[in-house]
Amino acid sequence: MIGQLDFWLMLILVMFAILALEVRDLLAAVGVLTGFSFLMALLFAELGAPDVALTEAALGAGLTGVFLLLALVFVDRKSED
Amino acid sequence: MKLFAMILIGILASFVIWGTHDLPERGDPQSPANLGVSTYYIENAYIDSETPNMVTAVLADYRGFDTFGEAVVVVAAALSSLLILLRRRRREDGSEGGLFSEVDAQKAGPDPSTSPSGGAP
Amino acid sequence: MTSRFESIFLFVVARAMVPLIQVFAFYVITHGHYSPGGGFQGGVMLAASIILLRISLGEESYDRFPREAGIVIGGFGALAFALLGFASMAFGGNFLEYALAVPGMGAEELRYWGIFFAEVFIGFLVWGALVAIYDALESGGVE
Amino acid sequence: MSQIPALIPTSLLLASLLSLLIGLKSRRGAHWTALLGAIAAFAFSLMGVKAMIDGDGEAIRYAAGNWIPPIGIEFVLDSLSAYMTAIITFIGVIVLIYAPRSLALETPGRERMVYPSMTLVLAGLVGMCLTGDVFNLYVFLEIAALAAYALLAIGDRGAPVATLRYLLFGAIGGGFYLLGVAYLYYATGTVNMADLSMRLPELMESQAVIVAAVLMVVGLGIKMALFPFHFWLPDVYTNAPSVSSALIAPVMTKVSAYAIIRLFLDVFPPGFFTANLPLAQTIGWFSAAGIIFGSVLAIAQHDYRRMLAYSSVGQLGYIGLGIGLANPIGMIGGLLHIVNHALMKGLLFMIGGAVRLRFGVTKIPDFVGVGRAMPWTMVAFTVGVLAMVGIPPTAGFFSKWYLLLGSAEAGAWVWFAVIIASSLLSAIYFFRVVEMVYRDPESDSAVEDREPLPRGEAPASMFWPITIMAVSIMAVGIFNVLIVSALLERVAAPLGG
Amino acid sequence: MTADFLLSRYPYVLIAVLFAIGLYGMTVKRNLMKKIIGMTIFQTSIYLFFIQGATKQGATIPVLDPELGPSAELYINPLPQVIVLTAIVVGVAITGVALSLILVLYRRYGTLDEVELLRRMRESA
Amino acid sequence: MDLLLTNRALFAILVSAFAAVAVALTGERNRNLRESWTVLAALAKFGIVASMVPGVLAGQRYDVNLLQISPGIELALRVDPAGILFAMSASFLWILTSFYAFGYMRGGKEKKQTRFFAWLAVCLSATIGICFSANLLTFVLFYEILSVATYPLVIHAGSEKAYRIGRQYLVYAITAGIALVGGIALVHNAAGSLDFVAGGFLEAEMGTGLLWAIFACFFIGFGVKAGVMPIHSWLPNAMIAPTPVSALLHAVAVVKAGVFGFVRLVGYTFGPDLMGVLGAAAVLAAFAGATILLASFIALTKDDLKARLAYSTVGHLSYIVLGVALLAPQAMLGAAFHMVTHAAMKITLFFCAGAIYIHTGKKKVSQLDGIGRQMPLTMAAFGVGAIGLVGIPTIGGFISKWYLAAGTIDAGAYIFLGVLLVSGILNAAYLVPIVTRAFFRTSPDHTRFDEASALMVVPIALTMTLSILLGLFPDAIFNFFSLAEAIVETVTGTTFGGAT
Repeated sequence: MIGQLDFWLMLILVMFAILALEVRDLLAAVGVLTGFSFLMALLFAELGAPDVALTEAALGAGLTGVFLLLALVFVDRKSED
Repeated sequence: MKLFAMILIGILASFVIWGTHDLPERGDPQSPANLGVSTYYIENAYIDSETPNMVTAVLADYRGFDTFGEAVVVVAAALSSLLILLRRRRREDGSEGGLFSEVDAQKAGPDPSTSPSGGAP
Repeated sequence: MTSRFESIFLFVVARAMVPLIQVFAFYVITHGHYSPGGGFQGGVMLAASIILLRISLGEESYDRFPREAGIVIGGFGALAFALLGFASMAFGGNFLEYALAVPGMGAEELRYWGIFFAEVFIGFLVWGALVAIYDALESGGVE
Repeated sequence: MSQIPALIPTSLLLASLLSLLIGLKSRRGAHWTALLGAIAAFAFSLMGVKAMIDGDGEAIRYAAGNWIPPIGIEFVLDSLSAYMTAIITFIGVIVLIYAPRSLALETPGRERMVYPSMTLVLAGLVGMCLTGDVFNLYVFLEIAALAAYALLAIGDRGAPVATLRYLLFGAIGGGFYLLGVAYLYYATGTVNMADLSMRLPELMESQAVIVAAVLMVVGLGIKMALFPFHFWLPDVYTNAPSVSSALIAPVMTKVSAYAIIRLFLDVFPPGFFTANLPLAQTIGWFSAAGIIFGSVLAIAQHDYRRMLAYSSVGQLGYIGLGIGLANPIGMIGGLLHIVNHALMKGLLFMIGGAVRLRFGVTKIPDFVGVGRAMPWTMVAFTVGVLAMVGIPPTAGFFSKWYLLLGSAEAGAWVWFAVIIASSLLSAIYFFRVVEMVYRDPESDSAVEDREPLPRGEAPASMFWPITIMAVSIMAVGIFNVLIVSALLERVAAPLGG
Repeated sequence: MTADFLLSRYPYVLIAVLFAIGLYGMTVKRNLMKKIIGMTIFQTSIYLFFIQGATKQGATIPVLDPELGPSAELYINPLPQVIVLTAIVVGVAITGVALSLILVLYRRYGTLDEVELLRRMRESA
Repeated sequence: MDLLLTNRALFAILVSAFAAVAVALTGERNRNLRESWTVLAALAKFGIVASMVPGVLAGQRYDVNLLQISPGIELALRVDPAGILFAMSASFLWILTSFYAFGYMRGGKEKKQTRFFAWLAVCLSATIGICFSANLLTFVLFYEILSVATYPLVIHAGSEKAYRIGRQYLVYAITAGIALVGGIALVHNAAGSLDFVAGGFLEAEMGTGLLWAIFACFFIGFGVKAGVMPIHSWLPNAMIAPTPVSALLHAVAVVKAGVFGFVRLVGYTFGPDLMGVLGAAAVLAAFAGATILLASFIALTKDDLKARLAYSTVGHLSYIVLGVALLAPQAMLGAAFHMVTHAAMKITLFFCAGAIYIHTGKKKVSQLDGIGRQMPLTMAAFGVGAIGLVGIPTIGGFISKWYLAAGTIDAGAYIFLGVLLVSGILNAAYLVPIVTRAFFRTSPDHTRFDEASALMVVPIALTMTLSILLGLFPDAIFNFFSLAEAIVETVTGTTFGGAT
């Protein structure tokens, strides 16, 4: 049962990862990446690692997202590939 | 080139999957990782340091040096960012401004070198 | 200079949120012994509160939390952690051997407090360092 | 006495944190704090070396927090790590003495944040050498790497681009290493090196262990700039400030090589890298290719620093060959080349910085007449070049000599030929510079219209470090047997079995 | 055989796929921001490898429950979690430095295309 | 005092290294002081070397072990007959060259004289080091120092052409050096030892392939310096250096170091027996024979005087190599003695060429018509040197050639006897016309009697005298002949019945 949950979560994670890399608009890509990190945090929590989940949510999803957005203020939002 | 890189990555991924063949079954309580030093942590964390959260006990005590190194990594990252992005302005009287003096000066006006007060905050 | 992300809504919400976040962050840091969380997570929350302050208040936030403060807090946090490690060395123990940090106390108790202080220092240094990174990025660099 | 293994990295870490805080107020204070920390670490390293010699190579094991490994993290000071820390801290002290004047020219307004970064690089590298825990090694690897990125990025116009590439490939390398640690951990249940070496012999056939070994070696190989993972390196050194190159080029890549050697000798069971999985031979072949590739490309360069960078690609190959030969004498050659190359490259980058400070030139054709303007510095330069080419009695000759003996013993005739050919190639590209340096500026058509270079050496704070390095090159060459018999023979002994 | 293997090991396969996607983003993509996004995915896949290997049948999170007592088979292995905690922080630190570099080089060259940047850098050198 | 006496070999090397430092530090400020350092060092060096000759002849060996430079291998010096023979000729001729060089450099108003004299002294140190090396690693150490130290002398002129030739020289020298290092590594791998042993220390059991590989490495290593064709071409080009350099280094020190290497190779590493069994000796002899003939023919075509002498040097070096390679005791004796006599005669010729150039600015053979009337002493010396090289009796060259020829007969290699005879005729063909042209043709330029400065003429006269004395009384001058005999005796075990 639980095994099925992480199978679907992982599958969605893979899709998010592909999406984050293939979206041409970097702002959207950062958004997708933040979503990816939140899902990852969820997966960590589900796998019995609440500490890691908390950290991933705060650092991976929260701060990395903020830093990436901040960088996007200064650089071109469009990506060629 | 692109194709070559992708083939290489594919080979690498298959190699990584191949390597999991000899890893213990998922969730196996008898796996080496679950029998090794981890049992000590689980059984003694509370006894040694009155800390129920084993992750905290391992993080800050048993493997405290890792954590110290990690702390230094964070400081190093902050230092690196500052070093890469910032420069200290030299004022005309020879003294130096604060870390962000150049940033302030840039935001203050297009040509800060003409303003006599320089980058004073 | 005004904030890059200025909006009334953000302004109001942020001002209300910041103290709450900070209180919760301190809870997370100090309660790391008993529940998930600890210095890193709490430190990140503290940093997040300051970043929220920066976003909502703009220029005004530099009066409350100067830009140099980030690296200073981060540096002192790490320094305090290092000194905690050296403290036990001064009493003949090994580096980070909390059980010897203060003579005359029980080993378990000392380790408890050692972990506590380590978490607090980590919290401070993560807070300061992440704010420093934010501020550096926010400046956009100089040429 | 027994605190030495912890004192070496922690004194550097403490110095860098203090230097960071003091640097907010005083530039000079930052410099002195960093320098004092490096000197202290160097003194501790020397004490470590002495302890190794007195104790007949008996390793000093130090449990951080007094948690007996594998519960806690362990520091191991043995002959190899004592040797490496002594080299790293020596280079650190020299470069820190050298730094202020060059930094003032090349990175104005940033000096005070450079010193803590330099100390952090040293601390990370020293930590990598001393730790007895494969994950702790990763943490130190990243400390050193993060500080190094900043140091390299503050150079010329193109430096951030080059450094970002370095960062990305460094992250790949680090990630590979970390994944390797994960495989190793799940196959054995421990991350302590001594513990691993006890458990791994039963798992020699395990696919997980094979993948772990390959991932770790490839990851470290990227960090080491082992051919063909070297592509990030030339751009980085070309654009970096002289001080950063002088600190990072000599030691950073070598420590990754050291980590490979450590895995090879102490973690994985004997014969695993050679018989079960021909990793050592693979490293050797790639190194041989790298030696030729780096040397040939170095000939084509016009920029002094870029030439040194390609030369580094080639010279690192010698260390790789030492690993690939997998016999004691060859390994001694590889290990001896670590100190040789550290001294030579450090010296040459420092001289590049001194010339740039005095005359602002970095292109080789502009070096005409420098020999007359800075005669003593150029004597040191010549010593460095002779060592690079491998002319006795400089240090460079002897590492090649041991490698030749090793490849003769192993019957590796291709590598034998590669070592011989590379000496010739390095002679070609280095003597070209020597010739430029000593040409008459008057009779040279290329620089006729240039103002004659003003005579005078670099400032004393740069001149004396350069001199010390040049003298060390000679001393290491003449007294290499002392190093070999006191430290390196013991390190390489397990390969003799 | 292969099918069984894949069925029982599907988390590893999916982690390897994530790993490959991250690597693909870091090496094949030309935009530097994309590379950094790729780097994050790459690192996260490694964390996931650690965490999912640490699962234990019939065990709970590694916080001591006073009613259960410190029995090894009841709690999940805390060591990989500590390692991942450390690694996450390191990863964010790397990302921060990388973004600093991106800001500086964008200021200088006005583009994030790697090929273009390399060309211009080598021209000016 | 005892320390000083036992370590004489070391001091013989160091004295000129110190002189180099002293010269460099004195610099242009005080030329006479600078020059006196050179002279003092040259005399001291000669004195030290000469003081060891009686002991060596009496069978004594002066060993100096300094320190280990590789596990089990010491930086060791050992004075034996072969070494001291070479050291004697080099250090004696350095004295004369020094004086000559003062005259030459000052007369020609050359630039960078300090650099010149300093590096000359370093070269001499390295040469003596080569002479006294007790093992191959020490040998190669000094050999490489010599290669590098010669480079500044080759590019002394500072012209584009000089740099080009300097580059060529370096490529050859470094190739030779590294090939040598490779060969030594192979030797160490095969034999586990590198110490020179009279009669050789390699064994046939080590495998033919390996021994041939070692031989090939050594052949390149020594052949480059010894100017064996086809790897000789740096040598004639390097004549762009000032004449004292050509004289001392390219007739005495550098090229003889290569030849001396062959002596060490055949006599002290492989051993004559193994060379013969292996067949390497025949190969070496073939190369040497071909070089003798080809170099003589090429010399005939050269109009530039120094180039002609250079090709003559290439040919004559191969006489020595041939003598060693024939493995017959008589031939080896001739070869060893030819090292001395050729040095004396060739240095005379180079001195004369230099004197002519400095004094009249003439470099080409075709310009020398009638110069014998202007510079009779110089040209007389030239004549002596020339007929000596041809092999006319009463001059040193005759004796060495005589033994060489006897050796070819002993070895049954009659083809090489032919080579020697033909090359003798060719020697005459390219050297004697210069003399006849100088004395018997007339030219309006050269009528006045006008010698070069005494600083140049006196050394010329002395080397000429030495050449003649070596022919008349081979053993009277510093026991050169006895030393040569001692070499052959230690290497082959043959004994000669006293001096001739």
